[in-house]
Amino acid sequence: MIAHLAAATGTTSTGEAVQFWVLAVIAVGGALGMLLMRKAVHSALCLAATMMALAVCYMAQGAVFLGVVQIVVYTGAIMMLFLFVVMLVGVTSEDSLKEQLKGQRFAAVLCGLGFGVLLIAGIANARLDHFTGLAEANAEGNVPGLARLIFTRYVWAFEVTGALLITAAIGAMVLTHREHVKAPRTQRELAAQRVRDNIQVPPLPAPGVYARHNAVNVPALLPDGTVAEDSVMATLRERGQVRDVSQAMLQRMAELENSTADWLGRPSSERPAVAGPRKSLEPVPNHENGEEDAQ
Amino acid sequence: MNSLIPLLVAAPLAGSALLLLGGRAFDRFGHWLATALAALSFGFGLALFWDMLGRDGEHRAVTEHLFSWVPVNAFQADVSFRLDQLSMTFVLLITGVGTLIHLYSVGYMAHDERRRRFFAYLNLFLAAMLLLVLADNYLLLYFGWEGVGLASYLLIGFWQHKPSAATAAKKAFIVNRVGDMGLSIAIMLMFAEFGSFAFTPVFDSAHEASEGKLTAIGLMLLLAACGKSAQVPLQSWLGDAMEGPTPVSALIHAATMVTAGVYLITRSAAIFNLAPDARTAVVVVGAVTLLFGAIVGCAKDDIKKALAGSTMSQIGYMVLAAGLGPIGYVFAIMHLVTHGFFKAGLFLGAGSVMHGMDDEVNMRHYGGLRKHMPWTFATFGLGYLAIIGFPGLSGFFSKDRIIEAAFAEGGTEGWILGLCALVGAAVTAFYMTRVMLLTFFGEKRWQPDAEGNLPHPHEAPRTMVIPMVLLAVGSVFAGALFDINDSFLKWLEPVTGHSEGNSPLSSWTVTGLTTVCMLAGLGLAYVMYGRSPVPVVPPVGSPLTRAARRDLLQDDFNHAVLVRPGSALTATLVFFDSRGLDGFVNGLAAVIGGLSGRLRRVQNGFVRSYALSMFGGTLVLVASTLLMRSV
Amino acid sequence: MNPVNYLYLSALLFTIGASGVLIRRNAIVLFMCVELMLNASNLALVTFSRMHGTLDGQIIAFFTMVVAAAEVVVGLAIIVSIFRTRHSASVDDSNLMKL
Amino acid sequence: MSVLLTTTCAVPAAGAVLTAALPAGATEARRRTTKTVALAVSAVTLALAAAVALRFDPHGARYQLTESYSWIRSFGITFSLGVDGIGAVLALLTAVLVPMVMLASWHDADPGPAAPDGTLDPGTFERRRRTQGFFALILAVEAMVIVSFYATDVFLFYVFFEAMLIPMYFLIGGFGDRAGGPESARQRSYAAVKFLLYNLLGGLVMLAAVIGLYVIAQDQGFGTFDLPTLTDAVAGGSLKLSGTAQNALFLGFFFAFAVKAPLWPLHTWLPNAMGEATAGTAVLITAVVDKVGTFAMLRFCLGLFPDASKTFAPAILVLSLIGIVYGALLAIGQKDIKRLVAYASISHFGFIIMGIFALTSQGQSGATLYMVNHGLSTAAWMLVAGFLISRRGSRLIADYGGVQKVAPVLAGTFLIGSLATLSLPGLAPFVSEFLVLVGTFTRYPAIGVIATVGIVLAALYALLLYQRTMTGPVKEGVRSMPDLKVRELAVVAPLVALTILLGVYPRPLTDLVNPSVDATLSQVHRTDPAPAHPVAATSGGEQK
Repeated sequence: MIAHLAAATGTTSTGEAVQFWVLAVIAVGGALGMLLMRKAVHSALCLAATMMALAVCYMAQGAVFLGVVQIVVYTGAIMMLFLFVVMLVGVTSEDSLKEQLKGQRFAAVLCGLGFGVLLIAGIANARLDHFTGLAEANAEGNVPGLARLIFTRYVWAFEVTGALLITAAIGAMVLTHREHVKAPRTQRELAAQRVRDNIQVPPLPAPGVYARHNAVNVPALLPDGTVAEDSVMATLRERGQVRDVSQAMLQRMAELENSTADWLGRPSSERPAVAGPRKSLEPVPNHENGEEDAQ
Repeated sequence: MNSLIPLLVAAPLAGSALLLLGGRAFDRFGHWLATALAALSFGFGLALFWDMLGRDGEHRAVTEHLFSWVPVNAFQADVSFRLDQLSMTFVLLITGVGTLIHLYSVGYMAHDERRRRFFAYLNLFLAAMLLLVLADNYLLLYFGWEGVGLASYLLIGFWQHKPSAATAAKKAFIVNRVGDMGLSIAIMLMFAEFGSFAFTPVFDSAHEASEGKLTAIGLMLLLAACGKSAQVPLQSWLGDAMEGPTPVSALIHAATMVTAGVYLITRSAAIFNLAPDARTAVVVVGAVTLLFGAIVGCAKDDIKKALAGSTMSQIGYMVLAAGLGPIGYVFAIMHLVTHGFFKAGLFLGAGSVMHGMDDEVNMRHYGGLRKHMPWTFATFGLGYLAIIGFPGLSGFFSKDRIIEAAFAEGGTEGWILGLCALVGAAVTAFYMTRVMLLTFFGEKRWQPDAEGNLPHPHEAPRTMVIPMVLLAVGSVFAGALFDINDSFLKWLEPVTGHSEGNSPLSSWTVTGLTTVCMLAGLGLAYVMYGRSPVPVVPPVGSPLTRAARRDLLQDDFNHAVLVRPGSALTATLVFFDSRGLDGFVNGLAAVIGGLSGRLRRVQNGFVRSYALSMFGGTLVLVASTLLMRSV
Repeated sequence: MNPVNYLYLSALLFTIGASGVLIRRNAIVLFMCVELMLNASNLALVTFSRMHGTLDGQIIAFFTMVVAAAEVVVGLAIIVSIFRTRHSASVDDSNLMKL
Repeated sequence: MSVLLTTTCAVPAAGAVLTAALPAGATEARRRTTKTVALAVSAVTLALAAAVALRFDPHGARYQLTESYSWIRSFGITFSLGVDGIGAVLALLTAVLVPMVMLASWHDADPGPAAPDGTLDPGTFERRRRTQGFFALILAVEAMVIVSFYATDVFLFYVFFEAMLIPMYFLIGGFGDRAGGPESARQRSYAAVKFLLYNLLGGLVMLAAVIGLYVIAQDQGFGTFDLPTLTDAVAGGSLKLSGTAQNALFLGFFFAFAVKAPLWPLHTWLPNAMGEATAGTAVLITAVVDKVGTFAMLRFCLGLFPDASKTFAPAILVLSLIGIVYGALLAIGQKDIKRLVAYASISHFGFIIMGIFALTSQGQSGATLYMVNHGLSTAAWMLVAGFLISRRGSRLIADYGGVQKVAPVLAGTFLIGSLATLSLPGLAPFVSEFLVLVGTFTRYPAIGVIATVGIVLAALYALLLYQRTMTGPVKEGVRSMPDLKVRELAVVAPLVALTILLGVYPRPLTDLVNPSVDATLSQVHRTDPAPAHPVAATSGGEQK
């Protein structure tokens, strides 16, 4: 076991030292990566790396059970939960670089530095040269040792944490569950409403029409070459994930039209002008009415 | 017999309470009840007088202790009465004249719808005045002192619907309060000095106190006397007080209350005797007021205000006499009593004239009334002769003695005082003759009222005439009665003490001089008002006349020196309170509010900002913990 | 090598996590930073456990993990429901707490 | 252990709860039930307070009828009550005034239009429990004030001293004078907040001092808040407070009491509060609640900090002197009847505080009597003024004139109130004012003499007010004013009768108060200055 490598004195084996320095670099690097990556997904992956490194550290220090739990539960379950949510919220969503709170970033860095210096100075000042080591405590194995403690001295806390977990699970369900206040409107009713209001009676344009790409996040182009925003599904629009149709492409479309018109000999008045994106329709009635209200 | 003493006060007090609380039930007979109670009190007084005469001079004073009023350790104020010759004199004067004036008021106020209340106030006045003169300590005296002030306030302002009456009442009370301040400071001084303010202990140990302290007490008592007796410089209220019904002017502002100052000084003889400086001040005040009142009396066209000036002047005589010390105390009181008769009579006469002339008070609108109001003319005339000191009438005896005593003061001082008194006698004769001539002689200068009707002067009803006659009898004979065998002197001497001064002039010389002065004044007045017709509209007159018409500018002076700066000060303070003190408080609140507003911006609602402050806080905590560890 | 270095590592990670909480605006990343801080403290606990030769530190670390799990579950649920109504995962958009 | 004191405190407290719980007053009959219950409770309280005063033996122990129940044991805090002459008299005053205030405010808390022009009461919204609330709050104030007068535990006193602010705040802010204009709701809430903040500030300073006192006392083995224990220890020298500590603690206590009393220059909340509140509430403020401040100066400042009291006495006397003259001058300058009364009260409080800190038996007896007499006379004056204001719907002096012609009884009682305010002999305030002046004069002649100016100024403001409102020609708007009703007479008559009775025969009060005052003075180690030439030492004289 690696734990046996840990001497009862103030130093560790060279092997552990080497291992530590490698893991430390990974852990710090992961942490910094999490801090600095603009995309949430990247941050999550960096954090996962850090956690793995830490798991190995645990094991190196004789906390085998914890190391395993760290990998299985933390990295395996909790981080995956994070990733799920990131996906739900939008994988590509990025933090804008512009800081809105005045002086926040500066103050944060200052506080962080100060805090780090303080902690490190504190540790350096403390007399921590003697390490007992876990050889004795782990004599019958790390897991039995932990189990003995958990089910004797800490049994009360253990039960309470169990209750906490259940509460948290129920809480999460309650928070994310949405009760329908009124019966959801059927498609028929929605259509009837649309006709009554006389807004967007025909079906919405499909994405990717007249486009080089037919991906869902690329809006369709109208016959005059302008962008039809409402051809992209509402969720993507909400997230701001509508991909721009580049100006060059619009230019190309116009040229194509023009050459077609030349070939057909149409008058210039019927030719499309190369214009900005068309104004999108005012309300979008058939997409998630409730959300419109919430805003 | 002594148990009658409290009843002297109780009878009118009960009358007052009954009439005030009884309500409408007393409307029909309340005035008779009040008069009866006043007469009852007079009866008690007579009984006590008879009883007193039965004892010899040294044992006439009696004390009647009722109950302990305010006992706080050394401070022992009792409700207890002391009836000696001085109090007795006052008791008889107050109840006697008071009863007559009650009787007069029955007729005078017959048509007033608030007559019941008027009689209640009159009874209240009698009670307070009796309390004043019967008190055996200064605090109880102060009780009566302010009590008469209250009654005077209520009666001057009896016709409250007239703003002038309400103002006059308030003015009288407030000016009196300034005097009362003097009395209360005097009591405090006595308590601090002697540990008591009852008459006997204070007078007994007065000689142990330093002269400075006694002078201070004396001056404070003088201030009190000035307020109550309308002496310079607190004289300004008396003229305005004539706004009250005429019986009130007769009783309170001529015969009794205004003389309380003289009583106070005479009562405190033991203190003044030991404080010559205070006495000098008293004399100066008396002499100045004597001339002041006389001059004012010469210029007034309002009959009551002319008489008020005269009252002021006559009280000036009394104060002068009292200030002379043992030479003059007795004569001050003697003049006080005779003055009580003739001045009350004069006022009642004036009231009768006004009654007949539809409440006209301007003498320039009278004239030739003697045929229309013979009784009034006769009684007023006798009073007139008495006040100018016509030989043989009461004023002659009492005033003569005062002038004599003034000369007897000796030295330059004596000459100055004597001459002042002589000049005063001449001026008195002048203005009284003027009043007499303008009112009863000459041609009719009656003015039509608003509807164009001329007044129909008529004689007053019997209830009014009888008191006038009785008072006239008093004015004629009282002086002689007192003077025969020096009976009044012997009567009062045990209380006030007496010493004969050595006058540089013989008694007959003074009498002669006085008579000459009186005749000169009378003659001058006859030349000015009796021989030529009197203009209805007053001529512009000399600056002195104009000033005298305005009470020698006393109100203007008060206005400029006290009222104007006072209201400015008040306005400034009101501003200071709302902007300064309260402004400071509100400013403090505004500053805190502003700071909070600033601080509120820290709570910007951004989680990260809160996290930053938490983190900063942790930082500080950790740093300070480490620092504390390492130190 | 002195095992104290684990503590230095823990301090460093904790500081990075804390700074992340202050700097990042995405609520999810914010949560990750919190997780990092918790992990850093867990490392310290494990190291202390080794230092003292008892397993209590590990037990605490274990409980910390449980609590962290509970926290993440509820926290993410909150983020999801906020995102549903406000269409944003940025903590700066939820500043309704101010007066 | 007799439970008389606890009962006296508990009855109004229980009454407050009961009154608040009565059914809402939608109808006149229900409201009348509420009012009758509250009045009955206050009458029972009066009987109990009178019983306390009667059972108090002036020649017995300092504190009598004592009760003590443990409350917060770890800090030595007890719920202990006891009564001395001063407390008994003031509690009795409170118990006398509360029924009067209730009767006088009989219709003040009725919901609905009450202004003479029929407009809705501005600023107070229609509430069905208004009447219940008003009367319950009055009873709550009564209970708290009585506990303050009976408390012999410093902490207990502090708690109730502060707690009474809460019902007062609602009384001021919630039930205004109907005479106010549209501005009045804003003014009223301003006044209420000002009252609360001002007094809270004072209370907080006092709390700091209370804690400081406990800490110092505990260090020396007196871990208690029991007043008799502490004062005895201070007087006996076993509890030593250093000069600085004593001065600081004294100022802490005194500040709170001076705000409440109020002493110049901490008075500015009073005119606002009294001006905006109903006449009944104004009486509660000035005649009941403020008395706790002056009472506490006597009992706590002097008893606990005798040396500091002597140190600061001259300065406090100067402040009170300023207060006397300043209050009177401002009263002269007021245009609003109720604010005038408030400033007059500030002047009177100057006299009370002056009497306390003159440290003579006359001064302190006078001050105690002054508290009672000022309570009675100002209550009469203010309540009649309230009746007047409710008839005309205006607080401005200029809106009145010639009232005596149309309402002579009202004018007459108002005059008596005015005369009592200017301390006319024969009315109760005179006795106390003169005692205060004499007591001050014997130790500080100059201050005594200047304070005497106050009696002239008092005459000026009282009579000016009377002249401007009651005399002269009858003003428009006053013409149809009805005279006092039976209910109103029932309020004023006992007050006037008491004022006259105590003016002529104050012995029942002085007998109760004097021994307690002597005990207080002996705690301060002060005796009356001896007269320069005491009468007893003289033998014979020139006067017979």
